[in-house]
Amino acid sequence: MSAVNEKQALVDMRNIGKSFGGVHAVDDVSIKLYPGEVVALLGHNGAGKSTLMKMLAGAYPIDSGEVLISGEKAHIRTPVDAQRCGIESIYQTLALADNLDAVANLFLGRELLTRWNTLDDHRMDADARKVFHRLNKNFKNVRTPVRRLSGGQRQVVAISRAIYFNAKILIMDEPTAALGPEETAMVGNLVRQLKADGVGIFLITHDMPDVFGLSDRLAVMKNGKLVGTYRTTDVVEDEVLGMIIAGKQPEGKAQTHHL
Amino acid sequence: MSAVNEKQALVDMRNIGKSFGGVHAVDDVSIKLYPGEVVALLGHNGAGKSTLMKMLAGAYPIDSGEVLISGEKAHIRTPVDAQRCGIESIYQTLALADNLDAVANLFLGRELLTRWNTLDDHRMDADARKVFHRLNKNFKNVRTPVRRLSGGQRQVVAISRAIYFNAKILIMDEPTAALGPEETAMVGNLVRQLKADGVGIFLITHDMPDVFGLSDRLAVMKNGKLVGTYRTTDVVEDEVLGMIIAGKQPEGKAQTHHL
Amino acid sequence: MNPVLNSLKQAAIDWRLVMMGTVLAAIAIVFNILSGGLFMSPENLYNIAQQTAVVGIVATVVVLIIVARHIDLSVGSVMGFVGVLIATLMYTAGWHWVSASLVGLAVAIAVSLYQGALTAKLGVPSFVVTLGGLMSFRGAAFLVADGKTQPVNDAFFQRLGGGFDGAIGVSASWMLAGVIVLALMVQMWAKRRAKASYDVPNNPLWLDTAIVLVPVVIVLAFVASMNSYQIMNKDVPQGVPIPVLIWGAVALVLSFIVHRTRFGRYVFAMGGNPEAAALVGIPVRRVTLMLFALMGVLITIAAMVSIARLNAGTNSLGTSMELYVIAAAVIGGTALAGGSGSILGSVLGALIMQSIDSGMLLLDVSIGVRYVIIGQVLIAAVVFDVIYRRLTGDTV
Amino acid sequence: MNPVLNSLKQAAIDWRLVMMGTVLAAIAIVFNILSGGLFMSPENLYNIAQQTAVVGIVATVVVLIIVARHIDLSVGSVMGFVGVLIATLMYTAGWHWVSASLVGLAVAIAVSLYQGALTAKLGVPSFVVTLGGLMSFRGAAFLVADGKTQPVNDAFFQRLGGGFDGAIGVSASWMLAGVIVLALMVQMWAKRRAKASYDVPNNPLWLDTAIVLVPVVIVLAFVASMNSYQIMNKDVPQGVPIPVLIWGAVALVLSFIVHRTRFGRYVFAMGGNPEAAALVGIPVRRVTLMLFALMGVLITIAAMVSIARLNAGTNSLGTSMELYVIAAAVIGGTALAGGSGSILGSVLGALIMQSIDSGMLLLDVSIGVRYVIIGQVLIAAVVFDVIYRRLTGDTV
Amino acid sequence: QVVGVSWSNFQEERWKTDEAAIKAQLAKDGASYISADAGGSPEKQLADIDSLIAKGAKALIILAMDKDAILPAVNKANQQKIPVVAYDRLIEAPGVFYITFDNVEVGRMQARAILAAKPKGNYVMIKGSPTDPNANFLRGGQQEIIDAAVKKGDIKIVGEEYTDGWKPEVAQKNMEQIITKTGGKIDAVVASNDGTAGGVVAALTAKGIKGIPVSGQDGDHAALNRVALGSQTVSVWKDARDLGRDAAAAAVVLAKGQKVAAAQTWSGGEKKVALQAQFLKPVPVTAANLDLVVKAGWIKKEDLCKGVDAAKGPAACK
Ligand SMILES: Nc1ncnc2c1ncn2[C@@H]1O[C@H](COP(=O)(O)OP(=O)(O)OP(=O)(O)O)[C@@H](O)[C@H]1O
Ligand SMILES: Nc1ncnc2c1ncn2[C@@H]1O[C@H](COP(=O)(O)OP(=O)(O)OP(=O)(O)O)[C@@H](O)[C@H]1O
Ligand SMILES: O[C@@H]1[C@@H](O)[C@H](O)OC[C@H]1O
Ligand SMILES: [Mg+2]
Ligand SMILES: [Mg+2]
Repeated sequence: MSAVNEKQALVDMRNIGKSFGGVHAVDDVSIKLYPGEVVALLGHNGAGKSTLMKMLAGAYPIDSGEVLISGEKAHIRTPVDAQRCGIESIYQTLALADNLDAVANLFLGRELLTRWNTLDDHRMDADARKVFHRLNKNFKNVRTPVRRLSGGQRQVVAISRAIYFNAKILIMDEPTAALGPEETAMVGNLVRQLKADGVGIFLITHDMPDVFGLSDRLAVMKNGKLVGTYRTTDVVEDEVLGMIIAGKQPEGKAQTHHL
Repeated sequence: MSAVNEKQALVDMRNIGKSFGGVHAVDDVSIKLYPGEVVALLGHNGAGKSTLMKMLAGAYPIDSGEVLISGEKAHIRTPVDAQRCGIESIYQTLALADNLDAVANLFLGRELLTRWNTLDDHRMDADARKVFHRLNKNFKNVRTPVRRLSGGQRQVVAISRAIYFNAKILIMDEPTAALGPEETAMVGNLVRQLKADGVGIFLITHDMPDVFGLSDRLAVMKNGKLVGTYRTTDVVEDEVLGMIIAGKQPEGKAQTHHL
Repeated sequence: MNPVLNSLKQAAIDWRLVMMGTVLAAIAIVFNILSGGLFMSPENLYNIAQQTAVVGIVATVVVLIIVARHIDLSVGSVMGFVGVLIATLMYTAGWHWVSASLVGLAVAIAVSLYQGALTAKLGVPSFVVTLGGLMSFRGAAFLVADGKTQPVNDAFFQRLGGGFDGAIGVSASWMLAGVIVLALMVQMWAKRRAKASYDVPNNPLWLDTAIVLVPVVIVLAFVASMNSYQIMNKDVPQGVPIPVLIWGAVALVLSFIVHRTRFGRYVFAMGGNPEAAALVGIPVRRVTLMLFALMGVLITIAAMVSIARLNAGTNSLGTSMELYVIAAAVIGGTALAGGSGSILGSVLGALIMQSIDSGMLLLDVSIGVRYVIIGQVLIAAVVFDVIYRRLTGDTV
Repeated sequence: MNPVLNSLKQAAIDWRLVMMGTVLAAIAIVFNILSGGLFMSPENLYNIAQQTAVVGIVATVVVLIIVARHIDLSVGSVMGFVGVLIATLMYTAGWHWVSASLVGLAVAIAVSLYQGALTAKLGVPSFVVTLGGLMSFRGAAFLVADGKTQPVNDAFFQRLGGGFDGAIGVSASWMLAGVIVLALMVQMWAKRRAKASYDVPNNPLWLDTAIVLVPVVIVLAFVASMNSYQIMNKDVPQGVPIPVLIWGAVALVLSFIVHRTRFGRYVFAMGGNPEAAALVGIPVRRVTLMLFALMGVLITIAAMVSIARLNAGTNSLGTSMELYVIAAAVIGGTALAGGSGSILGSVLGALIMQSIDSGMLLLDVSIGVRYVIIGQVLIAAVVFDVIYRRLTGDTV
Repeated sequence: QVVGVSWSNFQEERWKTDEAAIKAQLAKDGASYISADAGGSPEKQLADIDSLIAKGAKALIILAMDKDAILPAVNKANQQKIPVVAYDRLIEAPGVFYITFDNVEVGRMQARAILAAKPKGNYVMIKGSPTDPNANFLRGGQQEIIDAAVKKGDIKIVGEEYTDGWKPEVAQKNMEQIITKTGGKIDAVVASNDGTAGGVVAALTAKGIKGIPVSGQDGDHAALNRVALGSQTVSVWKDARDLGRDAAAAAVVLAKGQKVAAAQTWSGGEKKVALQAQFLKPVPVTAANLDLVVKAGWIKKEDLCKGVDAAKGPAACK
């Protein structure tokens, strides 16, 4: 990890806030992400994790605060803006159009076009097969509606988007919550691989083994506020649980806002 | 656990099978559950766990095989049949009608009636408040549509059903998959409490700590078939993962079909 | 917060309905001014009440159909079919109105069950089933009497449709009002007592009083108005018209079903989350079938009122009624996505639509403009609804 | 498994469409036998093709509307409004047909965008918006010319509607057929080459040949039939009627949009999973607005063909067309739940409906019975669809 | 010989009678009958006529839904030398044989009967469907008759409404509002057909207004019964059987390429096109001449007089 630039954060979210009606879903949260780093985002149900990440991904507009990407102020108002900044998201719901096939889903919203501006189906087909193959050798039925695919295969499609479009920043919202151990292991390997490629990853999860197995730092939210950000190796599971449940910062441990 | 009747199984599912179209979702599975026992049901995505349990809960008709409840042949074809046998289910999706309030949801399908066969709203209201209170002291807004409740509160409503109707047999399908640590702990406590009351529990989960922390026995499925059933204390995590991923029975460990 | 405001917020008052009532009142006042006092005259109120009854009756049950995530486009055609059938049995076959109506009822239920079974058992979307029904039963309405108008002459039967002798008179109307007022008070008293006995907090007394007082005043005002309407050449005032009575009874029964029976609760549960309804053991198919059967019953009632009012069964009976019925339900706050809606809302919705139509007729607005306006009122009502739900955070 | 069967299963053939085609063929054969050969006579085929065009044109885009989880009940009224408007501008205001049509187009797009904006921006369900539109624009159609029928006399414009001079003649028809056949073959060749170049497996040659051959044979047979239809007292045969040509062009363009453009893909994605569509960055609102605008364009085209065919714009133009258009889409396999449907399906659906209607006419079936049957055919088509999807495990 | 008949729609009950008469006459002439019903849609009617021609019709009888929108079909027939009989409603195209009870004349007769019964007072005009051109012809004819009285101020039109789809229940609702609007000060109602008259009478009765003149047309059985009962003044009776018979006979003659004997040349249409035409006399049926319809076998006496007090009723029911 020494090769990584210690100064320039990939993502720098500053004093971010968001309300729904009267509810402060996210309240003055600041968080950074560095290249090649995995930051685990933790918190109870409704703490605001998904909302915070959806703002970064352009799915919700930001109410207050600002986002810097690689040091530059970014105006992320739509998913397309986020994608332009190299931000990819794997939503817990996977965000797949069930009636379209795996290829169409991979490119959804960013279809490859021929020089006449029509869909370049053949190129998309060929490219997609390559990416899917990387993640799962047995994935052949790429042209049936994803509704007929197994959970694991559907996950492959969602994850492939991040790989194909060369995410610099990847958001994974509970990617393994519904997965069995085999699939979970696959996701774990992928995270390590992307990390090695210098991708920065926000990982939302409720799974402590994942937190300690995969993340470099962890950030805990409670009721929309950030409780604290720590190097994963600095804290133990009980301290983390204490932060999540009681919002109590572990005593004598320093917060860490960079790598 | 010595007080428990060792001979009479609460649930005895024999050679159960079920196909969807051409897919054998559940294939010749036999499994037992004893009073006061927690059996963890494990397996990869699509292994057939939910389908097996849905048959016990009457949500899907059984294609082949038979079910004995407390030694007697049971004809479970609808959820109502299952409820009559003392079987309650907490589905992963919670099975709540979002537009109705918590009280209505608690009694959904089994409303209390006055002597004129009309809904006895006041009694349901009063009873419901008591049950909810047992699980969560702060749960007050029992008359707003559950759509407006937090994830934890919704979970309380779903679990309350099992308590209120005095489940003898409880099916919990990934009850904590979407819960934070606090809520997860609550569910764990509840399981222990029900166990102590002699309730038999099938617990579907992907979470190894839950398996080892809560279950007495564990059963692993793969591709619709039962890999094996073991006393939890007899096996270690790696052996369990081996069964789930590779379908390989741990060497030299005896299967256990009773307490 | 102000304790008054707070109580108002706590009380289970349906603010949407209150607002719709206000809108209706506003419409009435505006038309009344524009028409120089004609609109709120007892005669015009009597007209509107009668004119709305048929659409109103059918709308009550269409609310439930929509709540259960279905739709019924065939109501107009089926009503036409059943209406002509009853009229033909009475006129051409010379049957007594009771037996004719019973046969009509049986046929209506059979038709509804046929449509319901396709929807509930086979899973064909009700939109398609009833779109087919819309065409088929319009054809059937023609076939019954070979297109011939069937006069309805039975004087007793005619009273069902209102008209000259079709109201219950002054004393019966006052008695009815008394019963309703009493029932409202007793119901509130029982509710307070029950809540208290189960330790559930009650609204403050002043608020519950107000909640009872509003309908009481409306009922009394309505009855007073109907009782002061005297038809030319008649020496006693009319009182409450029978079709309105029927409509009221229907609305009452359906409200009762919605709030106080399992069936009603199941309909809402199915609309809110069909999968959950099935999983908790609600017999979804049976409830759907029963719902369609109920539809058949109410269509028969509407058909009877309709041919009684017109003194004839014609094969055009009920043409495009589905539009007005659905519009009434939707204006009344029933969400097309299912799971929410109210019977009282449909009553208000139907009244709003008919008031606008009748009001414009009084003002001599041309037919083209009338169409344009009614269509836009429907849209405005739902825009309002969407904004209201967004503000209160209630996204359905 | 048998390699032939296997290839058939692998190939991306839409079996539902194949079956619908078979149903259409079966209907044609049955009616042909019953009518003693009249049904398949060139003249009758010419008629059916022409008669179906207007409904068919609108149905193509309604498929997309339904795929995107919307509905449009206002198509008939808007078409009536725009049709009368164009006719009035030509007849009463004396405009040239081009400028009149352009104004009609502008108005149609404005109307569609108004409805689309209410749906896309405000989130009012399209069912309600277009139900309001169904009423409002029928009123508007009346207001434009104060209810007076507006004759359309421009001989050139009239040809758009078919009729005596409204076909393109023998040689042009053959040329057209040649172009289509060539295009089909080139397309298949290009596809095979592209697949090969990207290492994607191709169907076996015999299968691809068959896939091209079927439409080729149909096109040639149709053109041959049209070219052998000679109106009495005319010394040249008709050839392909212009409205059919327009319909064909519209279907082609829309198929192209669906299969080859982002817009088409987005419409399907929105229908399949609206939340996902928004999350991946599809501009859902803009696509919805564009879809409604496209609707406006096609309604204008349909209105032009319609008034040209009638030689008049009447305020009743398009009344209840929404029913037939939606029925055509649904019979053609478009699922009301959104996310699935095909343009070619709507073409077949429209043809099936019109064939049954025309066929029954040839057999002298009375109007009442015809209505009954058409309604039930619609239901049967969807029952078939539901069962088909259940068997193939495709629950939408 | 095959004669094709295209009906506009069957909503009004009279067309059944027309059809029977046409069928009977064709059978007599050894011709065969084929038909189609457009269900009220001009678009559909064009398709219908296409089919009739395809089916081998050698002559056409057309009851047009819309006089302008029917022209393409007529032209097609003309070009194929298939004679067209414009049935009941004018189709103004060269070569058409027009046989009718003139709708404008029907309007005149309605107004005449009402005017005779009530020369002065408040009139209500209940028009037909806004989408049926005949509605305006009828209204035009009515105006011709009352125009002078209106100008003089003897007659005041206090209400005038179209009736969506000729629907009786719509006429009823409109009438109720007009009664309310005028405070019941209505002396006569000119309703454009018997269906709407039914709605009007229901509204009037319900409001306790009895004995004011109401018009109609078509000789619907229900309406004739009302005339007998005194609740309707006139139903202009276009004896559909005569019309049907003569139209069928004419069609057969024309198909043979011959001329219709009873025809006259007429060019009274809007476009002044000269047509061969045959006019039948519509008969205003009032209480005074009710026996006519019974004698003609149009309606049975028991149907006509259902519920009529024989003592006080009109002569026909004695
Ligand atoms: N679209 C929305 N409209 C209204 N309220 C919302 C919306 N999205 C989220 N909220 C509210 O914002 C708060 C934060 O929700 P969020 O989904 O971000 O929590 P979370 O930390 O991701 O929880 P979980 O672990 O359950 O996924 C909650 O109170 C939630 O109800
Ligand atoms: N209603 C259904 N129709 C068709 N196939 C189904 C249905 N329900 C389940 N299946 C199939 O049956 C198999 C078993 O599914 P099931 O949901 O029981 O798995 P599971 O073990 O619960 O998986 P998970 O851990 O993902 O919940 C899968 O192949 C699934 O696709
Ligand atoms: O006879 C009438 C006819 O002329 C008119 O066009 O439609 C209504 C009928 O009553
Ligand atoms: Mg979340
Ligand atoms: Mg499962």
